[in-house]
Amino acid sequence: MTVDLPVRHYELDDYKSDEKPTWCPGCGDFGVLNAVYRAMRTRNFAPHEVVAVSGIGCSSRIPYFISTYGFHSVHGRATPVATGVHVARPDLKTLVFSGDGDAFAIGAGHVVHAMRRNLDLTYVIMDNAIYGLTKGQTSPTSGIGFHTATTPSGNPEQALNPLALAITCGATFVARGFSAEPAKLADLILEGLDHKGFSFIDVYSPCPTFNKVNTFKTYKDEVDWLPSDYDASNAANALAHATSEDKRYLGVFLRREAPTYAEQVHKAHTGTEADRAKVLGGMFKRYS
Amino acid sequence: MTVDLPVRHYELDDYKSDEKPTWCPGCGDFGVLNAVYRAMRTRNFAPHEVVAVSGIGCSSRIPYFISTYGFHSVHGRATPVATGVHVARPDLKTLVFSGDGDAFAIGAGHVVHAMRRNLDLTYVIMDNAIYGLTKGQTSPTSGIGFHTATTPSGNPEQALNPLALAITCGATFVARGFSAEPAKLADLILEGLDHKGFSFIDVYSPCPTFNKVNTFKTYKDEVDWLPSDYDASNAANALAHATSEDKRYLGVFLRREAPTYAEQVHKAHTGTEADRAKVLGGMFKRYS
Amino acid sequence: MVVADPKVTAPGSRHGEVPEHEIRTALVIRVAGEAGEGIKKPGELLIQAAARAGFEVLTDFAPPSEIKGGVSFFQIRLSSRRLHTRGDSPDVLLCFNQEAFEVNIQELVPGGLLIYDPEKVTPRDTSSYRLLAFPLEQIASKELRMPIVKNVVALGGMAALFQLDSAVLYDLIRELWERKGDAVVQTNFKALEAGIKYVQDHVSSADLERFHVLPHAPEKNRMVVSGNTATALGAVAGGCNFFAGYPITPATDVMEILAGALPKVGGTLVQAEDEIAALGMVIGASYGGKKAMTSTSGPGISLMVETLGLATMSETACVIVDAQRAGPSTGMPTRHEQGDLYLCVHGGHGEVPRIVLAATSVEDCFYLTVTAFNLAEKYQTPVIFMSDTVVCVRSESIPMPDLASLQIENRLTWTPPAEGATAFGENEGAYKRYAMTETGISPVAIPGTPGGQYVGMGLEHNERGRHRPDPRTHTQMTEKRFRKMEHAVTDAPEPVTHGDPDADIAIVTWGSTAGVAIEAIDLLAAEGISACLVAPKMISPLPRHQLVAAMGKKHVIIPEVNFRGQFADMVQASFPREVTRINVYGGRPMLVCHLVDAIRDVAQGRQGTGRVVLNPIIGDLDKLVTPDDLIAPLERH
Amino acid sequence: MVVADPKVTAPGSRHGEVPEHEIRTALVIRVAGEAGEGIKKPGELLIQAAARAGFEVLTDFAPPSEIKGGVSFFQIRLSSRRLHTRGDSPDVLLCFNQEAFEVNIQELVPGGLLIYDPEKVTPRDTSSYRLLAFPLEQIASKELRMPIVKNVVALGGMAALFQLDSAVLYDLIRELWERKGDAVVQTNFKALEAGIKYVQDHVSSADLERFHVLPHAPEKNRMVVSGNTATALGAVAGGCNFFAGYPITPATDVMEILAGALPKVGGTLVQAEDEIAALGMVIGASYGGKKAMTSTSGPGISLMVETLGLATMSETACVIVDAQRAGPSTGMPTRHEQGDLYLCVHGGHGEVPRIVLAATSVEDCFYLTVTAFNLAEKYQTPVIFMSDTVVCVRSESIPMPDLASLQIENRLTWTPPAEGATAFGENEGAYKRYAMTETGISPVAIPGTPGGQYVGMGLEHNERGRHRPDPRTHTQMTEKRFRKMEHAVTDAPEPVTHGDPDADIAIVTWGSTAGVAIEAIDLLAAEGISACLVAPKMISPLPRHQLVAAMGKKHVIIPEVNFRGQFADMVQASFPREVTRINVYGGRPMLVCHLVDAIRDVAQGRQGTGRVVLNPIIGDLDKLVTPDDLIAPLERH
Ligand SMILES: Cc1ncc(C[n+]2csc(CCOP(=O)(O)OP(=O)(O)O)c2C)c(N)n1
Ligand SMILES: Cc1ncc(C[n+]2csc(CCOP(=O)(O)OP(=O)(O)O)c2C)c(N)n1
Ligand code: SF4
Ligand code: SF4
Ligand SMILES: [Mg+2]
Ligand SMILES: [Mg+2]
Repeated sequence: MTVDLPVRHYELDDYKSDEKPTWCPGCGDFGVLNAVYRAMRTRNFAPHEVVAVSGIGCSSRIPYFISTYGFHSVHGRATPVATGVHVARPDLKTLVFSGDGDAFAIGAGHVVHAMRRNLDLTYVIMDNAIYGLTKGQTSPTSGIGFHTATTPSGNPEQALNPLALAITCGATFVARGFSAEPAKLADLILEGLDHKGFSFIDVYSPCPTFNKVNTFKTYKDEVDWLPSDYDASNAANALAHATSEDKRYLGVFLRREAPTYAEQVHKAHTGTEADRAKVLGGMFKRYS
Repeated sequence: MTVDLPVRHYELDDYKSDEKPTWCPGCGDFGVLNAVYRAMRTRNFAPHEVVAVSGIGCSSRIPYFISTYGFHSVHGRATPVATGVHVARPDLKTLVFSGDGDAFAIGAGHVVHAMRRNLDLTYVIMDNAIYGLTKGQTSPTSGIGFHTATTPSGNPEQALNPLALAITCGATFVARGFSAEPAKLADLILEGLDHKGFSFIDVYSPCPTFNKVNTFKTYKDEVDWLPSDYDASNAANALAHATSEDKRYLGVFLRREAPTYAEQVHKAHTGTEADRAKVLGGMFKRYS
Repeated sequence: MVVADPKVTAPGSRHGEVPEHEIRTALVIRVAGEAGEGIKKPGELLIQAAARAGFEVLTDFAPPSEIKGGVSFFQIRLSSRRLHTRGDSPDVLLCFNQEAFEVNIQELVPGGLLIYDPEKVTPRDTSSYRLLAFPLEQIASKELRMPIVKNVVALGGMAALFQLDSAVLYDLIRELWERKGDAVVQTNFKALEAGIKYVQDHVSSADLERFHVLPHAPEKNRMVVSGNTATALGAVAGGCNFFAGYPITPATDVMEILAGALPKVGGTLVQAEDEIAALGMVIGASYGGKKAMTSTSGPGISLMVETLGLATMSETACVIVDAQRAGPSTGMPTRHEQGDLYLCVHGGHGEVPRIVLAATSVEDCFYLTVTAFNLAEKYQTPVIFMSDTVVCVRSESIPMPDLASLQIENRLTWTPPAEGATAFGENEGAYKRYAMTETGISPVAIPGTPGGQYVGMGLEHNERGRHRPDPRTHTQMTEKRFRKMEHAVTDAPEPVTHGDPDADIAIVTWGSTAGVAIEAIDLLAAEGISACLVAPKMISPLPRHQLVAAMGKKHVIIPEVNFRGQFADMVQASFPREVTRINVYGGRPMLVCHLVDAIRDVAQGRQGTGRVVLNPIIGDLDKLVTPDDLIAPLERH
Repeated sequence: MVVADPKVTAPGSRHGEVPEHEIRTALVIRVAGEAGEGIKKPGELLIQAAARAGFEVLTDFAPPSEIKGGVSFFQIRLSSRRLHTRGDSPDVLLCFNQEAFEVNIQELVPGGLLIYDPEKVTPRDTSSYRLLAFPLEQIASKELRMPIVKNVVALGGMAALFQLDSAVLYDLIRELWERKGDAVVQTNFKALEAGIKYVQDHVSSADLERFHVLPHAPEKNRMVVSGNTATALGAVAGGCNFFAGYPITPATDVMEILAGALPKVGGTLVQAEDEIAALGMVIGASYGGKKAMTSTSGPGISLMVETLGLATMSETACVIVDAQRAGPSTGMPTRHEQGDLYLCVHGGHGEVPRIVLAATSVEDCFYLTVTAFNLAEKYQTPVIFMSDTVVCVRSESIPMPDLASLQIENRLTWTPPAEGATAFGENEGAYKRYAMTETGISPVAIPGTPGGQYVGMGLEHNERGRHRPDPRTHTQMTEKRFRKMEHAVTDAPEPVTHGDPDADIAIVTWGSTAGVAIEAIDLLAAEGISACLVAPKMISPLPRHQLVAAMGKKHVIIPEVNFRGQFADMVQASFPREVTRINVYGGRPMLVCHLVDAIRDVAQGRQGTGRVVLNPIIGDLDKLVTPDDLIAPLERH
């Protein structure tokens, strides 16, 4: 299927589709999109060798704006679909995108398993602590006490900590970015793409339309990049920084090595397509 | 609904239903059942004021063998059903039971949220690291490399660590027991029932029929109770012990306090059933 | 110049004659602009004012993205008579910008009035409609120096046009903006005045006379609500005290309204992590003795299918609202379709009966939600209440329900025998949760009741609730579950009927298409063609008795907004005879004028049995939208 | 004493005459014992041996818990002719214990042979059957000192009884136990010998003659497989190279067999965390260019409904196996029912077409799975392949498929234009993933193909795969998706037909009930009553052309193992005429003798149109099981 091509140099524009992003003006997702373009350009990925998979949400529209292959699936199922794409086609780069609702509400069960499997996926969560597409309800990353139409007396649930979940469930690369810093975010995504194994990148990507609590401004006051001497090889350390109550750290919290899922299942292959008739014949015999 | 009754003393037999457990001889689940009987007797719970909710699996049959109210739901949905029972009827004690597949495969998404909500539930997972009811497939708690018919070249996924997940997701009481020690297990369940908030109790409950790797014998060699000076108030400490590679610790890993879900939503009630006509009248007016 | 009179010709006017003016009893106004232009709020003020003034009102709101450049519109139909649709085509069209003009002008009734902002819109082909330039931008920005009040200026103009008593509007403006301080209220008053004045100054009194609609006498006990609001109110009235749900368009409002309302009656709303959890929680709460409910749209129903089976099998009372949108899959979240019928009636592995109700109007949304709770409680079974985008999004003026006359049903509960109260331990085991009864209904013990301990379950079970997969048990329990349905069908709410019961032509339909059929029948009656309508409100079990007469007619026509004719399939499975199916599936409601044409064809022998596919819109489909050229803006849903 | 000859009377013999002995062409043996007694393995040896000896074989296995004390049974039917059901009632019944005797004896054919272990069983009411005491326990424990080989002793006895060449059994025993060492093989040889000897010594040669079944000539290219095994083999033959699934009874075997097979052909199997994930992975893998599949049972299909909609909407080829079990909800995991038809055909919000195939036999499981892949690829759509507990659990001897003659279909792929290969950037946007075509099929670009980049999606979209919710797009794309179905129906596999095409009575059915109808028709033909059968293998879209002739008959009878007559509903929605529905819903297959009775009633005018409910078992339902008194053992499923 893949045709041999002369190496070509791609510009940023080569990663842009002809569909214009339709997010509200000022939406954090623009910053994420730009970071994705940049990361791909830096590695000079061929657009036809990349697949961008997403669920449903404002953020999950992102594949339409990227000139690669893409799959805009159903709500909460970005990781299963991406798992299928990746396990079937480990020769392609598979990126996954979700909103915080898509990833951690309806999709939580799948995300836990995708991480546990250490699939070689780069998962970017565009986290605005709100359900944007459905016009502003409390999400799993909304803080306790958060007011929306569905939680008029304040959210009674404590927020889920995406990084802590990722660290605990086996993601081998865990990072957080901020869409107001697209250059640094591009670096994180790039590192995620380069990493062999499950890369989990939670991105603060504010929704100015519906979330008036977690805004560009409040995040700017609260974030800080991990110190330069930070040791990302230690899970306990990563967890301590991920759950820090005084700072919202940005950067790479954890990097570790582990066998990937695709490596293992492909290693278990004892034959190829060419063996099909032979294998089948053998099975027929066994039942005769 | 609840009738005022003279205080009565219950014997173990009062908690046994007339349906005999149908587990295989030697199944670990017998030990869990006995521990549940004992815990209830110790607190002298009235059987009609307890609800035992479960999913589907060998283990999830447990409500049939207990003389309390019960709900044997569908696979993976024990926690949502229990959430409904508990939020609707906080006056009752709600116990939840799952197998490792029910809780952590199909049910993982719900379990994460039940813990995050800090519902006042006692959740007992009968963990045999296998799907018993479907005759022995790899489960999320089966170790990497584990062989079954669905993983003939060995399980390519790293096992999920239930305790680490619970600690990270906000369970406020986290413990592990072993069905070979039903008296101590009864104590853990009892403490869980007494605890205000989400009590998570993972129980090693071997399946001698299908799991030949994680057996009573292997567990006996590997388990150890947490040291007597262990500090259960510290999440980092709990996590370190839960992820220990040389020991499978038993005991209470974590106890912490946090507002419970039901407390918060019931606090937000500004009226009662008696106000229904008045409230509705007010709403009608607003639209006229 | 002739102004179309919608009393006779609209909504079918595009295809009929345009008669001379007489006293108008209905008027359709459409306000079109950019998505962000905030046309909805002033539109709501207008309808509330109109309703207070004694009009019947019925609205429609089209969110952006179906039409070029993200234009959305808000449409209001006013009348002195009961309305059943939003009206196919507007008599008055107000356009804020050129794109709004381009995509809406074809739908303006011939002879209708175009109002436009001359700074923004240059009308073309002006021969078939009347014109009124209304410099909204200029009045707001230059005269009032408040560009934001443009919509209120427009509101004033509209009010003047159909001679609404402006006092009502002043009241409403005050109610709405009072909290923001008097300065805001005063500015809006000024804007309103300016709008009224402009129209009074620029439209001749003869012309004004043309747009005058005869109101009813102002009535006190009326309210203007959307179908979703009516559903939420119906839930409160029906006794709902537990709700769990997950947001989804177009159902989210139901949840949002109940989030505010339930705590006031001691009830609880849980925002679940997904729809499966939502229904699981509802089942748990109902097991615990509550009247529990969830609301969702197609994708959520699809996810709930397994859990719905558990509700049927465990005989758990609960109410599930399906606010249908266009599918399949994520589909078109803000568009209309009656595409979920199969799923709601038949979705589920195994033989899994449930009750399905469907709303034909906003008023139904209220009363059928109450009925849904009553039937759920009486028959201890899940009840799906189906609305659709048309009824759940539109607002209607409806009489305020009389709470005192509402009948509320509670489930048959088991009470321990006298001696049980003191010695319940011994009674354990005596109670039969799934006792065989003539009706199939068994008394249920609410947790906390001594001696009533039982296990609710999804496995096949005997009377005592123990798993028994033998043939006798499964046969008898299957019959028990279906026996409840045989009884439930006798409790079916009265269907919508209309037209001449002696007619040769019967229209059989369901949901919001019933309203389209009513108006079509009236228009045809004026032509001398008679037809009758029956639209059951209980869809499953199918109330055959309500349909028998219609199904005996010479012609049976089943119009639906879906591709396959899902209701027609159900009806034909039950009544083996030929029918004429009329389908439209463009994500828009069926138009009255199209249904009129189709029925006329049957009446005049040009159309036999089989299937007729309608164009989803007025005018030339290809001219109206050129989807490949334009970018769909994000529809938030 | 008369031995029933199943050639003519069984399976209908309970209701017919029992004629004199002639050369036997079929025999039904049932071995009943405790769940743990390991009767399945020796049973499998017996059927493999019988098949090698040239018999047609067809088996049934009833897991414990439907019957007192957890008795299970294994039933084997042998014949020299093609078999279609397991046989209603056994000619020979071997009971290991008293409970096995109690619950099975009523089903023994009058004049049949009861074999029992005299240490364990005390027969009662012995007048209507013949007796053979067979001291299995004693032979195994006392003579051989190996209680565990009791089953192999029984196996020897059976083999002797119907005079199977014992050499084949020795071979099979060696093949099976070779790996465990020669001692084990020798012990089993001894047990076999002892069993053979006992029967030869204790059954007169005249009697032996009675149980002798005429075999075919031994055929080489035959195999004995269960329906699930056939499905797994069909998947491999159909080109499957990706599978994701979640275990569930009775579908798990399919997954387990493929877990072993796929890596041998470079394919991958993923054990997913649930069914929703499984289908999501399948969609992703198919998007990536693989032939992907999942298998499940009713509860899994229910969960997959939303994701199935995504497959239809994104036009993703995939195969979903539904091994039906009795529902609703968790229901009865090891019991039979044809209850998922509605769900598989209509389950999904919105207008969501898909192809549904259903197996009538084990052979179908193989070939229809291949067809499922072919249709999925050709029409780029999900294909549900339905089996049911009867066909997926039973084993049959079938001719070994000829791989060379299998036709394999691959999806129509898009290839970049020549210049695209070097300048694909410029072509981006030119490729139309959902291009409108006459058939509805659009060429698909496989990721990695330069210039073919597109977004697969569940939102309504235009040809290029961009979300466009306008009426034209939705109308045309809905039609495109259904147009594929119009073409697919012309590729429908040939239906099962049987009987006299000129008969007045047509039986229309689907799934494993087709086999019951074939045997019923043959028995009725012997009575002089003629009927014909048509059982389509494509259920949706419904191949009307295959049904037209049958639907024109005087009587149309639609037998199904479900409550409502789900297929009858589908047929009646398409053919508006009266039919007679015959339903049984006890979790067991329909019996041939019951269907014979019902058809005879129609033929003789005792039964008109409407619905006939059958008793799910032979004998008195109430006597057979007394569910309230007994404890259901855990059925592992
Ligand atoms: C099964 C299902 N349930 C609900 C919805 C409605 N829905 C669409 S997106 C969404 C959540 C959006 O939140 P998030 O994932 O955080 O994305 P955002 O819009 O904030 O980027 C919901 C509830 C749906 N499309 N499908
Ligand atoms: C939706 C659905 N999928 C699959 C199944 C089949 N199933 C029943 S229990 C089970 C897993 C059992 O494992 P676990 O939860 O660990 O319980 P155990 O039997 O080991 O106690 C499975 C896959 C089902 N009943 N429903
Ligand atoms: S609603 Fe929020 S998340 Fe969605 S596009 Fe607008 S700003 Fe972004
Ligand atoms: S299969 Fe395993 S888990 Fe199930 S009852 Fe038997 S021993 Fe217990
Ligand atoms: Mg969000
Ligand atoms: Mg388990």
